[in-house]
Amino acid sequence: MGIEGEVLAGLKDRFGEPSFRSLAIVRDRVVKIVIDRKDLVAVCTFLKSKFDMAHLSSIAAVDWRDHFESVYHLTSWSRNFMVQINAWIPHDDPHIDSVVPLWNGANVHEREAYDLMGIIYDGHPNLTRILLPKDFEFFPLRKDFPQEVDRQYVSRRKIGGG
Amino acid sequence: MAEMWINMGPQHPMTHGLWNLRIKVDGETIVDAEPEIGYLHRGYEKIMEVREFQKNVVLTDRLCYVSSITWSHCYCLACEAAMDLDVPERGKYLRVVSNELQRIASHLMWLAAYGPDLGLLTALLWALRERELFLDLLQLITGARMNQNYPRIGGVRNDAPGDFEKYCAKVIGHFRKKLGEHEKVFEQSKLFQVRIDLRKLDPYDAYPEMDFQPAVEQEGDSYARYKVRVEEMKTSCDIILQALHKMPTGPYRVKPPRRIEGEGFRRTEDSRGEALFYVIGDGDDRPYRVKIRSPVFSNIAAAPLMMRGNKVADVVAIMGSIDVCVGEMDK
Amino acid sequence: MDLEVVAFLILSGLEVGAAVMTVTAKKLVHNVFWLAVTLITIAGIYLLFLAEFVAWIQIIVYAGAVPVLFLFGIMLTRRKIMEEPHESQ
Amino acid sequence: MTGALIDLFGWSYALASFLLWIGAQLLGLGNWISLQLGAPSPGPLEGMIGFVTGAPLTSLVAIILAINILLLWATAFHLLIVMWIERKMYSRLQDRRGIMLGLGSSEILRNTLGRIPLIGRPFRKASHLGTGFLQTVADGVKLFQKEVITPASADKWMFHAAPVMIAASTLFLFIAIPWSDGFWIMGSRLPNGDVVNPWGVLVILGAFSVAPLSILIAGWASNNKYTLLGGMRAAAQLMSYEIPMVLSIIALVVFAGTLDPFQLVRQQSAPLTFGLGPFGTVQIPWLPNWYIFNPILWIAFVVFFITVIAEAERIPFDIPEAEAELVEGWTTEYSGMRFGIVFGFKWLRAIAGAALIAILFLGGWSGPVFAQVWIPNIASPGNLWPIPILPQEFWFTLKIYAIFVVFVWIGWSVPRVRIDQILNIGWKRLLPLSLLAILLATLARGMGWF
Repeated sequence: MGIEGEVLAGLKDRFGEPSFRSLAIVRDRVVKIVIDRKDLVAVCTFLKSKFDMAHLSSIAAVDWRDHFESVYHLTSWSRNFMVQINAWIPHDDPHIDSVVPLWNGANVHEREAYDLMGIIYDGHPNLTRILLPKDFEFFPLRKDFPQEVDRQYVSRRKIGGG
Repeated sequence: MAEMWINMGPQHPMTHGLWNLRIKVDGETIVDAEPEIGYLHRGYEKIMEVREFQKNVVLTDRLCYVSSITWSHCYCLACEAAMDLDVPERGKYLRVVSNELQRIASHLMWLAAYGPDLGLLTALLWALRERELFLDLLQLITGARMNQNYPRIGGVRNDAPGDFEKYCAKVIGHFRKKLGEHEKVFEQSKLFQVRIDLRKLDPYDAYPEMDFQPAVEQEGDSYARYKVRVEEMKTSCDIILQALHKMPTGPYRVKPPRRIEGEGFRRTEDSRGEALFYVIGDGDDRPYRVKIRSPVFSNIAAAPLMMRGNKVADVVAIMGSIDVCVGEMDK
Repeated sequence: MDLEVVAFLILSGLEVGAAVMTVTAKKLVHNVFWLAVTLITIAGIYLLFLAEFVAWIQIIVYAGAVPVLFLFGIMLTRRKIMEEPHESQ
Repeated sequence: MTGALIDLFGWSYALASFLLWIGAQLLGLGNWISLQLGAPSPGPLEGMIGFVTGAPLTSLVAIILAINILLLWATAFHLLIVMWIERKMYSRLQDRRGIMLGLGSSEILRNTLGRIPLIGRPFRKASHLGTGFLQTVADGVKLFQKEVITPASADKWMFHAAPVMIAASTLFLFIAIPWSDGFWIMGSRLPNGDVVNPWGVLVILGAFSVAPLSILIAGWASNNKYTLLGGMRAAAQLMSYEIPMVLSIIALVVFAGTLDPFQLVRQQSAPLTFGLGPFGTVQIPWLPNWYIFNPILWIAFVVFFITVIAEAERIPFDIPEAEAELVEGWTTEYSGMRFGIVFGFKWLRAIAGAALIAILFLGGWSGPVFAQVWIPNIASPGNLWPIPILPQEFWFTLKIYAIFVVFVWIGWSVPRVRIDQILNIGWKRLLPLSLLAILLATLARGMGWF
């Protein structure tokens, strides 16, 4: 059993099978788990203490129209493996707990996700817009944000294709 | 003297682009710092959602104009991970070669910019002089000196010319001599960073077959970062020569599927740190969501930590050693 | 009238004026500037008395160093040294 | 010791008498006309003519002319050459050619002056392979044309007074610096032909010491955070480097026993001689008695050289205007010719520093004389005057340029030093070194060694 199986077994042991939406091995040394938002901090704390996940590579927010996902890519340098955590967030209540207390590096990534996708990270020390102007009102990466390029692109393809 | 805030940017020689570092000084000592970014935000992740997978390579090239190939390479790897696509061996080797050439060119550009930061304008011209040779090599293999648009999902755009190895060996032999001169003219001050080489830890492409030692320094101050970059240039020279030596024959590209159902991510060792692309496809020929993780974006967040307690004159040395590229930072 | 007397009158007039300005000027740097003018004119008066060495030492030590030391001392201790432009927000 | 090419006061006196003679001729013409018109003799302008050609006015005009000639020589001539040397020199260090524009580069000149036969030759060849010498002149002309912008929140009076103070103190340096035995303003000629200026070095130091105040005023008056920080840095740096500078000169003065630049140079133009106390003296006839060769005073030389670089704010010590962090330091807000003054006069201070180094340690204007020609003196016609083939001014200029080249060489091959490191070097290294030099010089003087 490699490190991937060890991680999966450890997670199942600690939290029980039903609290995960899915558990999978993506490829060598990469594990993907899907959880609900309420379990996020507990799972992260467990992974950090048990498997020495010292590094948070990135936080990506995805809009799946019916729900949001906040995707965390965690790395353990000492054990040399990665975990991808997809945390589900309901669309009408985009709140999730912040992981800044665990990883300081999450600070800017959570601000970026808030800035572009509008997910509110509870407990973040300074959750303000980082890339867009302070007075911007929308969250551009959401699927319901209209994209002007979209129209141009379609029309150009139609003209080109006849 | 009273404490005061000083704007270093958005138009300032230190910034190397368009961002603002506000520092709070007490006399000459920095009490606090606060980076303000986003001046160059172009909405990359949104734009990429409406372009086909293959066409996005052009965009990812423009993420950072001094290290284009490494970025499009990372994007192609992520797409391939999502497609479960295997790249032919020769394609992998060509990617390694172009990647390392680009890394050297990028590091030389950094060295060129770092010299004037420290008051050494001579280093600028010396580093640019050497960079020219590597740009020539890149031009030889890709046809362009900037924004090369070279990696493709499923391989690379074109094969290397026949006598490429000869030119590479010549340039690298010359460069190794000159690098010694550059090392003589540099020196500077303190702070921290841990260096981990993804080419070893999470190998991609033909890197597993290469024999090299990643450049690592224990201290983690500006001088250590300078030494890491210089060591990396030497390592890259070794890797290029090895890859050209071991390069197999055969096809260099396969045709990828147009549509992706599923998701994938890959990290690579960019010139500036850990680059990560996370690509999701929903079965369309365009990505449903692309997430770009820029190393500079993460490093710049550590600016307040690195600044506190240092002198105003250290700001340039510290921020310069991070090698800020605003294009990839603001996406 | 003797040329030396004219020079002495001009210098001493300047000196007294500058000394008054030193005391009355509102801004710190103005005070120091006038102080330097006072000290330099005193050096000029020394020159008139043919005390060249004292004159040049006066310029090196008093005109060159002392005002700057005053300025440093006060700048490093006072809370507000420059007019802040109107904050836009 | 060689002879001087220029007898500045003699030349100025001849020039002044010529100019005043022209004036007197005009006055005499007017007097003649009015006499013809029936004015009573001896004529209304007779007294005026006498006053114009009298000795006091001629001397006054001669002095004013002499000062102007010397300042023009220092600023217009040497400033341009030194700037050109620096630009060419660092360009070579950077593996490029630097400024290349020549007379042939200008299409307008080619089409106008180039058309003239014979004299149009240098303009005719369309080429960018000139020497680029006139580039600095062009930059100066550009600065003249630019608008002088005063920041709205600046202290206007002080903002404009500061460049004047800088310019005045820098030009005052050149009043005190002699260029040869004949080319000087401050000094007096003894009956035996020697020139003396007992406090010359002290005057130069005094002029150097006024700079920090004016720089601090400039930085403060611009009301900008960059300039304020730059001004504070500059003042701190100049203040703390002035002390080792003065102390190292004191070591030299203790040893040489004089503050007179002429006397210093006269002492240094003898053959190299070491006194060995009770063991007599050693003479090396083929070396001049420069103080840099002295076993003790070279410590003072090293300290003095470094402090001069710092006083001129040249690159290893150019933190006051560190362009990467403080944009342009205390000169940020200046524009147009105000900037030209504060920028160009920094070069002038470097020249003055190099001249001081040459006078104090490198034998000043003394040098080998190879041959002499005898020509009539312009100031006193009829007297034949020995003019050396390589006059004193040549040697002095050569030394200044050589020292300046070393400045450029150091400046463009090392990065700049941080402000606290600069102050550490000044207070913890140079100050003890200069004190050591004083101690050793005093001991050596007392014991009769060296």
